[in-house]
Amino acid sequence: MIGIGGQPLFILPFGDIVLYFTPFTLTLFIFALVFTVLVIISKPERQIDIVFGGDAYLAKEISISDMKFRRFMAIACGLASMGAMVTGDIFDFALFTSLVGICNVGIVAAVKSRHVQNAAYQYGLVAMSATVPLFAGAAIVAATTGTLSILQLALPGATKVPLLVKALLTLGVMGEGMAPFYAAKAEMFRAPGAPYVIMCSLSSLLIFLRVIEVVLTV
Amino acid sequence: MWNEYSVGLALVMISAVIGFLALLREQDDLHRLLIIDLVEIPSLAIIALLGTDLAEALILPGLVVGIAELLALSQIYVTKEGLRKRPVRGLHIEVVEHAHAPVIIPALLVGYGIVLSGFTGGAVAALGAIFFVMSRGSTDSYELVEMASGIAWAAWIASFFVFMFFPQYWYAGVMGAAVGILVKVAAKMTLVGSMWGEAE
Amino acid sequence: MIISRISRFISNFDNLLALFAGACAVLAVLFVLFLPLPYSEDQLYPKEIDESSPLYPYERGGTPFERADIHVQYPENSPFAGYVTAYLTPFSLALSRLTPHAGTTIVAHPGGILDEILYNTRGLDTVVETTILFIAFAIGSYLFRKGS
Amino acid sequence: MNPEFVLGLFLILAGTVSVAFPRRKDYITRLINLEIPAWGLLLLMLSYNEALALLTFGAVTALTVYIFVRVIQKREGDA
Repeated sequence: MIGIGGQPLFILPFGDIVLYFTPFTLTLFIFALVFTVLVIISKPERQIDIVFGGDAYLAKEISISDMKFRRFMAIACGLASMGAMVTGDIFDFALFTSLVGICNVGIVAAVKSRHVQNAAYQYGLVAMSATVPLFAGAAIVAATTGTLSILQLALPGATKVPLLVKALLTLGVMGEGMAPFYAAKAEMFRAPGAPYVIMCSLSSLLIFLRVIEVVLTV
Repeated sequence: MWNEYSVGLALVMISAVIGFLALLREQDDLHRLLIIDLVEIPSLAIIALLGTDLAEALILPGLVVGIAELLALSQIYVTKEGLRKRPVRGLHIEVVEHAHAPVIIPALLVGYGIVLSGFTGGAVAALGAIFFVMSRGSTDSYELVEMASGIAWAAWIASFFVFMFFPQYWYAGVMGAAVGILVKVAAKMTLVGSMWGEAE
Repeated sequence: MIISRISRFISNFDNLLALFAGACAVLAVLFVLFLPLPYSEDQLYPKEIDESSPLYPYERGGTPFERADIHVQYPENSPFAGYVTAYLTPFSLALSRLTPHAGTTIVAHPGGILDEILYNTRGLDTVVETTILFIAFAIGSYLFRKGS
Repeated sequence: MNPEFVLGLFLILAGTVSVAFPRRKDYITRLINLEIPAWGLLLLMLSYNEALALLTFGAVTALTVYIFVRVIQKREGDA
């Protein structure tokens, strides 16, 4: 297989679903792994509001269970991005991507502020409607080529996937990875707990890079 | 080249377009959730058009993903709108009011679900359990249900590894996976019933 | 300026769903215009229908504890594929002798082609899918219990 | 193309229109109209002999109705 990712370094088969590590996907995998480890060991930051024109400041109260839940979601999000980086099957990739989406919803939804929860809800709606192009694209790939395995699709003699189906897959991943649009709002970063919110942006970036590789390969 | 597949794909895609156009114009948040539930149907139909056994194996995950996200989003909606404290009345269906029906219907559904086992059995059994819980009011065995679901998940993962690394013991794998998935899906879905009354 | 108007529209997250739905609608219209797509005849897990079998519509051949022949992507990765498809539990064996109309119930019972695909050859799909279920219900039950 | 296939596709299309642009725009109307495309999908699955997917879809649709009825009751109910 000569694609954008290079030759597979090694292959981990799980039945029909084959995980493969090319230099490209291995790099992304290690990136996600390192960040997940960072999330596990780091302590969440405390936010301090300083009142202008006076000496008063107040630390925001964050309950322990809140932080535990968000850390759990961030770790799950890291694991999901690791899986999405190395999977060699289109439908499995779609499932991992929607797992990233729902984890991002979870990271944001645990915050008590109503404004943040509204953002989480709107993002959840986008993530849910993004499963439509994602799963539809995967099913049409299976129908037109007769296989779902990326390694088979990358072979020189294989039937090529139609361009619009690639566009469907990309649009689906864009919907699932839309979290940074919401996180870019200042309100989102007012939500306490910095390392976990960064996980949203990182996982979206990773699944974007990966879907570009998939679309150029098949 | 207009074979059956292309004709089906065209009509289903047109209905997806109609659904997305409605989503584009909608402003109310709960209406949006309802319309997204609508556009999931064309996506499942596109998978169904594949027509092989693989199609069926792809529909089941697609279905479960849809209902899982729906439950999470509906709870976020309730929390964000501040509707948590509002009471939910029971189902005022006359059949439910009488004493015997709530026992017989769930018993039938749960029994048939256990016979089916696997994904399908989990969904059918959960339907029975929810019907029972809702007609009886809320339960307090919430933690117990969650624990059962966790243990079932572990059993299912164990059988996955049996299939992958010790395929000669496939028989144990089938049994473990079928029971694990049944209990897991049924337990998770039963939580829908437990949430019904918003126990105080 | 047009750019600042666009950025103001995007920065309001009530509009992002409308934006995404519009993109999906446009892409679906394009898809319909480019339609007739070839349907590959060489499919994985094809089905043949045998209406006389008690396992109709799921008869895929094979007898219990013998291998049935199914078309998987990588036969070398699942050496025991085909055994699950052919297996019938004692209960479903009795049911298949009793009536020819309970094929769906029989195949949903452990064993059968769907268990072969969902647990064996494409088991990782089911792992991810149950994890999605788990995460979504964790969010739901966390929010449900937080206030009480 | 057997009759189930044609009827299923027609019901999906008609049901989508009826949910997307209902005559009375409230939650209950939309929820009830959602059953029409669901029936279309069931017929489509039937025409491809996908009986297990059909059974699971039926059960999951019933669960969806429970979830929606709960939210709508909370939304419409008095404080």
